Amino acid sequence: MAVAAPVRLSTGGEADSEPALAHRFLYYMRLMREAEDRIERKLYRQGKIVGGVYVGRGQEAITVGAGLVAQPDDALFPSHRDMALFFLRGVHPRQVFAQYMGRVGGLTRGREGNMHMGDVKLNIVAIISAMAASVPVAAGAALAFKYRSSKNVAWCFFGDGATSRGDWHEGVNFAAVQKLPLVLICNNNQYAYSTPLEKQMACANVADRGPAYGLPSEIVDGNDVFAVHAAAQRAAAHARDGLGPYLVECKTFRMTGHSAHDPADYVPGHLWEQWGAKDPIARLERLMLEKGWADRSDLDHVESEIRREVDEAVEWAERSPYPDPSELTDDVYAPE
Amino acid sequence: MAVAAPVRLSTGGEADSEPALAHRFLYYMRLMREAEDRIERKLYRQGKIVGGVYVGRGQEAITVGAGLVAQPDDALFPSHRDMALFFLRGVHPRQVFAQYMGRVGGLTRGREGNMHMGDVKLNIVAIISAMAASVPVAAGAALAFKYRSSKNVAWCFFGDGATSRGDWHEGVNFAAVQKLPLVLICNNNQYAYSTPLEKQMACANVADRGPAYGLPSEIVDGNDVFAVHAAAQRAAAHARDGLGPYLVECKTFRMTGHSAHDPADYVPGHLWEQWGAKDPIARLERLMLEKGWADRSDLDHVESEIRREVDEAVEWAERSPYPDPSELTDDVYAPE
Amino acid sequence: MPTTYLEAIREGMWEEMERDPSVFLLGEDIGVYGGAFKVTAGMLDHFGERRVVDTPISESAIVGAAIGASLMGLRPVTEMQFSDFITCAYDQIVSFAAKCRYRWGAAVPIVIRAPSGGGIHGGPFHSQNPEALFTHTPGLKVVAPATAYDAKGLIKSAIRDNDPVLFFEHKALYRRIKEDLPAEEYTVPIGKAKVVREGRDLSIITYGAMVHAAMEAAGTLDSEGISVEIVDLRTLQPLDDDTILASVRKTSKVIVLHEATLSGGVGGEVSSRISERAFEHLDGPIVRIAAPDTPVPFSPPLEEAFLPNAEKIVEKARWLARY
Amino acid sequence: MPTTYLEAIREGMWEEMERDPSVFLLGEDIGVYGGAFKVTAGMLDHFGERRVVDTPISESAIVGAAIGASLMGLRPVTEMQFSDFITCAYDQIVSFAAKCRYRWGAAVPIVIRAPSGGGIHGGPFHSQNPEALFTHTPGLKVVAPATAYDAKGLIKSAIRDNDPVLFFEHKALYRRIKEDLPAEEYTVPIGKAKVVREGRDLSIITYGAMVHAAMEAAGTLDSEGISVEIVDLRTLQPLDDDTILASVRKTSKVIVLHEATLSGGVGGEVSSRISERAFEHLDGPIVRIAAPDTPVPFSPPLEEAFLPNAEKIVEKARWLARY
Ligand SMILES: Cc1ncc(C[n+]2csc(CCOP(=O)(O)OP(=O)(O)O)c2C)c(N)n1
Ligand SMILES: Cc1ncc(C[n+]2csc(CCOP(=O)(O)OP(=O)(O)O)c2C)c(N)n1
Ligand SMILES: [Mg+2]
Ligand SMILES: [Mg+2]
Repeated sequence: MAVAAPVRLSTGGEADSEPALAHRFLYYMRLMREAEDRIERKLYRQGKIVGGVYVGRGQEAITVGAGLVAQPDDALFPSHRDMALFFLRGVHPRQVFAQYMGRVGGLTRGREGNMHMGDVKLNIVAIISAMAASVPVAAGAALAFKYRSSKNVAWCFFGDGATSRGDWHEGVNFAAVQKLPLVLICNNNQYAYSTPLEKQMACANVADRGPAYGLPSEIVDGNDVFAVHAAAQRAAAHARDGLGPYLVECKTFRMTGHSAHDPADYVPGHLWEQWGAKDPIARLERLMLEKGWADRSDLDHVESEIRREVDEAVEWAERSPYPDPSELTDDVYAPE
Repeated sequence: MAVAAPVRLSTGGEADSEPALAHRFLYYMRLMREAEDRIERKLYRQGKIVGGVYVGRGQEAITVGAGLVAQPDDALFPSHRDMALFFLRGVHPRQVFAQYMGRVGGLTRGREGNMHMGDVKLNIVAIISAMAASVPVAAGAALAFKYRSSKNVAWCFFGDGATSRGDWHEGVNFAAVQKLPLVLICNNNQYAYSTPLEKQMACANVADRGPAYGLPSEIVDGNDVFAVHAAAQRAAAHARDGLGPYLVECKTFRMTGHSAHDPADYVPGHLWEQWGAKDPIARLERLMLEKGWADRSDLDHVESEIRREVDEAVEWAERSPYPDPSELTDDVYAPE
Repeated sequence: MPTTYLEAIREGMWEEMERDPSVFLLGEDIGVYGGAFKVTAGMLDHFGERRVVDTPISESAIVGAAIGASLMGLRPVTEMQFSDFITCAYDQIVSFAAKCRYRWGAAVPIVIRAPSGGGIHGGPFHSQNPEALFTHTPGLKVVAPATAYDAKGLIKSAIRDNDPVLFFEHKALYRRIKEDLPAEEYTVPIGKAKVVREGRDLSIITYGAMVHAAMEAAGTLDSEGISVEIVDLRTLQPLDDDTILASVRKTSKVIVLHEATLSGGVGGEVSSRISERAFEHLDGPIVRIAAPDTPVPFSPPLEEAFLPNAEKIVEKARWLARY
Repeated sequence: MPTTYLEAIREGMWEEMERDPSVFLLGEDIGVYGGAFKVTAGMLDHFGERRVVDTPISESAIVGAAIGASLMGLRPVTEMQFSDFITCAYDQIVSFAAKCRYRWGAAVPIVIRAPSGGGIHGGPFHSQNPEALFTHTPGLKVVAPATAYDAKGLIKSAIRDNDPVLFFEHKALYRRIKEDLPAEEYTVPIGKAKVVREGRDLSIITYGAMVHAAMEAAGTLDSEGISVEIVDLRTLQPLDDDTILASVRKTSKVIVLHEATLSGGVGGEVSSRISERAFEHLDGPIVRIAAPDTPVPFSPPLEEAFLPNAEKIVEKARWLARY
């Protein structure tokens, strides 16, 4: 069985057949994994990456499962571990690598680094560093959709740690009161930097916070891309129907240090093993083989195609020039 | 039956007999009512009050019921509608009137106004204007108690509207994670300025927010001083036992405008009637008469005694001088 | 019929909302109640709940939501109930709103209205002038009108501006200042100061309520033979260097005046630009007049001692004129 | 064995915690992890969980809790993971901590440590120098050490201080700067600047990492026959006017230098104090050197163009010396 030609742009939401969906999941999850691996494990060590590196290894099912539910005009608010959202919207890996290398070819032309990127035309809003600052902003995007009576939804992605911030609370509360079309996707990877969940919150689940805002919340296996996808569809339907925000907590694990320079010694060893065995990509591949949606050579083909795509993208990025210092003071304000 | 001589200083927590407790409740609730009435309905209109006036009319059972559970060394964080907390700790009405008149005799020597007052020696922390800013600060006071292995508790009072703020969330979450001895007393008077509850939060009760922090919360009739007192005892016991924060939501109604200049036209008329009939002082008095803990003349006596006390305090305050401008730049920093 | 400063702001917003359906309001108690100061009175009735949105007590969410709505193409105008609460939304303003354009080319056309200033016995949290907390953050524009004319013209420009604009409106001017406004539509450009009084001997560079104190002082000084020029900055970021420097070159003596406290205030920035670029023209020290470095005190005698006023200005101006 | 700037801060905290049982630490990832920059490495092991408290991601709660604990008599030392996140705690700092003493006589002896500064390709949110966001708020003290000696001496003074102290430590100095520290205990007083290089022809008034850039520039200028005096402010609020003015009176020419962006920066305040009080002594304009008014850019060539450095200082100094 041949691999479906990688569809770069998500058409979102429509009822894909399960096998077709599986192939799309796999493509974007693998692409994210390969791009991030290349950055974290190779380019960073080669000194080719500027600044810090945060990856979503082990969490790809969340980004892709939810991201593929989003409609093209929905607003996306990625966290720092959601690279695939950019690919789903048609951002080329070239642009992402150039971003990480501080080149003009990056989405921010070298003004910003790593996952701090956005694209106005694609309706992807760049995070700022402060965790959860995007939550009220996403609520505002949702307000704009309601204001215009459009059926769009704002998708806000964040981690467990971000829910401790006041902005998270204010944003969710405001959206709930105003019944705004906001979907909240939490990747609960059980750590915030070195801080384990029990030092972050005294409730067992992030989803336990839903009732505080009168909003529905559910917990899904964040390493099961079909489960995430299904939950995201419920969430989006709820939001599009004008019923207000909806919270999906995806249980997962951060299969890296906080960032590339963090060996994460504070994580008990058995957790790596336990969660390594649950790798969402391996799991999806097993399912596809089991169901007969793909055979081994199909999967190998996806992998080698992606590797080639990434090789090419890295090369392109390395040829992209650095920004010229003469641009330093441009764009602080709108041109007169 | 003679009225017990007004005991100014709460000895807190001990098992008072019900009738004795009722008399203490009555005294402080009436004193708060009389002092605030005098300020809002007389002195303010006479132009003798400086700045804005916020009163707790109809909410006295909350302040007094909870306040009388506090131990003398517990830290108190009053909201802007909790005047009786000051009286309970031995602040003289004179000082309160002087505070409202911007005189040197006020607790802040004229630097601050109205309920923005505190007393370091009495462990009463002055609020700042920003709603809920006291919540993390109260958590910090509770942290200090835990740090010192003392059995004290921090008591934080706030309104329904304050729970929308990020600081409320951050403070409660931090206290819950650290299992700090913090008692959270919410006066849910159903309005925040002109904003009714349903525009403030999408959950039915403030207590519904407890589970988001893994903390016990309960709802009481905030116009029943015995009920508030009993709930506050449960809360304090929980906190003193090292089990962490505890939230008590007291349902009540703000029987005034937001402040003295607000006619509160936005409040539907029937609510005034409905809640007027539930006045906590009248209710307590009825109970005392019913139970035979007092007769009409006892109650009249309390009222007239308090009126005299307040008359005298107002006179004193009016004789208290204004601060001297030469003090303007003192106390910005500690003396060298 | 003269229009008050407060009405002028309302009129400006009203006109912009009529003109542009993407303009809407967001704030606490701005709907039924019409705002703590009644600036938005009547707007809910006219424009409806969709365009006049009452919010929970969540300054950070108000500004954050405004940013998000603006990123989707709307033009939100937010109200802080008192400018003192703007610090609760600080991170959204200086980290999110201010930097989007530079970082990733995204426009954030929001307005943050902030009723500010003392003289109403509001004490430490209802009297502050926090403009200088924002003039160190590139990407923000900061406006502070002194007259009804400018208040209307500047709020309209702020709403049309494609960058985040902080609009500091002075509470003590709300009902005290009025004037006849043009019947026809007009705007006042952001970034342009105005010489509101011509003079020869010294320049007072100021803004907001202090423009009126300076005018009063100038009257007194005039009768003493000291001719004072007054520059109303109107916009505090970006500063209108040309107008400032032209006045200094003309008079050679400068007082920089504001109601906010002295240290770290806007006056330092103005003063240092002058000493950097008009050094040769100066015939005396650049004098700053401002409130002393304390919180705003509550009690009337303290607040009176705290606030700059005509008398204090006259005294310093006499000294400088003699210099 | 020389002690790094980073170790000096740790040593200072360590000694104070040994000395005073009411001192404790509060921040994100400061325990097991030892802090994002490892400033608190080893302190959890030594002092235990009671005194080294890991918190949720809640800057406002961190500062708020510190205030509350301090009001009950403790001396909390908080860490912001990066100084860029201090804006999330802004209201607690400028509204609560800063004003308690003035308002109701309550001492708030807290320290807020904030790793700041650029040069590490951290981009807009991991490189800022936010000190000037705090120097307009009376009641706060603001400290920014440039050397290991001062870092240790000032963190100790900050912990002993009875007012809230913001401690801006420069990330680029953490491991780059080291020196032998005295074996015996010492402190460095808050509020005192230091002449770190004597000179005749012009004064550079600066602080933090820029002290080192100024020293480098002074070396070059010296070889050209221009003798530069360098004042390290060390404390930015309250400013040490005496030391600043003495240097200006001596050299008559001044450069005010900082890494933070120009407008609204600390440099404006310093410059305006000089022009106000040493006008007669000036032989040239007061020149400010600072980063341009933009967010901190990420890409190396942009960041290099953004940051002030010895070369840029030399160029301006030559011009001023010739003036
Ligand atoms: C307000 C704020 N404080 C501190 C940080 C530093 N920081 C960056 S990521 C991070 C942990 C985030 O944890 P979580 O939200 O669970 O997301 P995860 O990294 O686990 O995906 C921290 C503390 C920050 N970015 N923002
Ligand atoms: C952060 C902040 N925003 C706005 C205000 C203005 N304000 C003062 S009291 C108040 C309403 C408070 O409502 P609630 O917390 O329910 O207390 P209540 O007055 O009803 O007792 C508002 C909006 C404020 N004090 N703080
Ligand atoms: Mg996490
Ligand atoms: Mg209320």
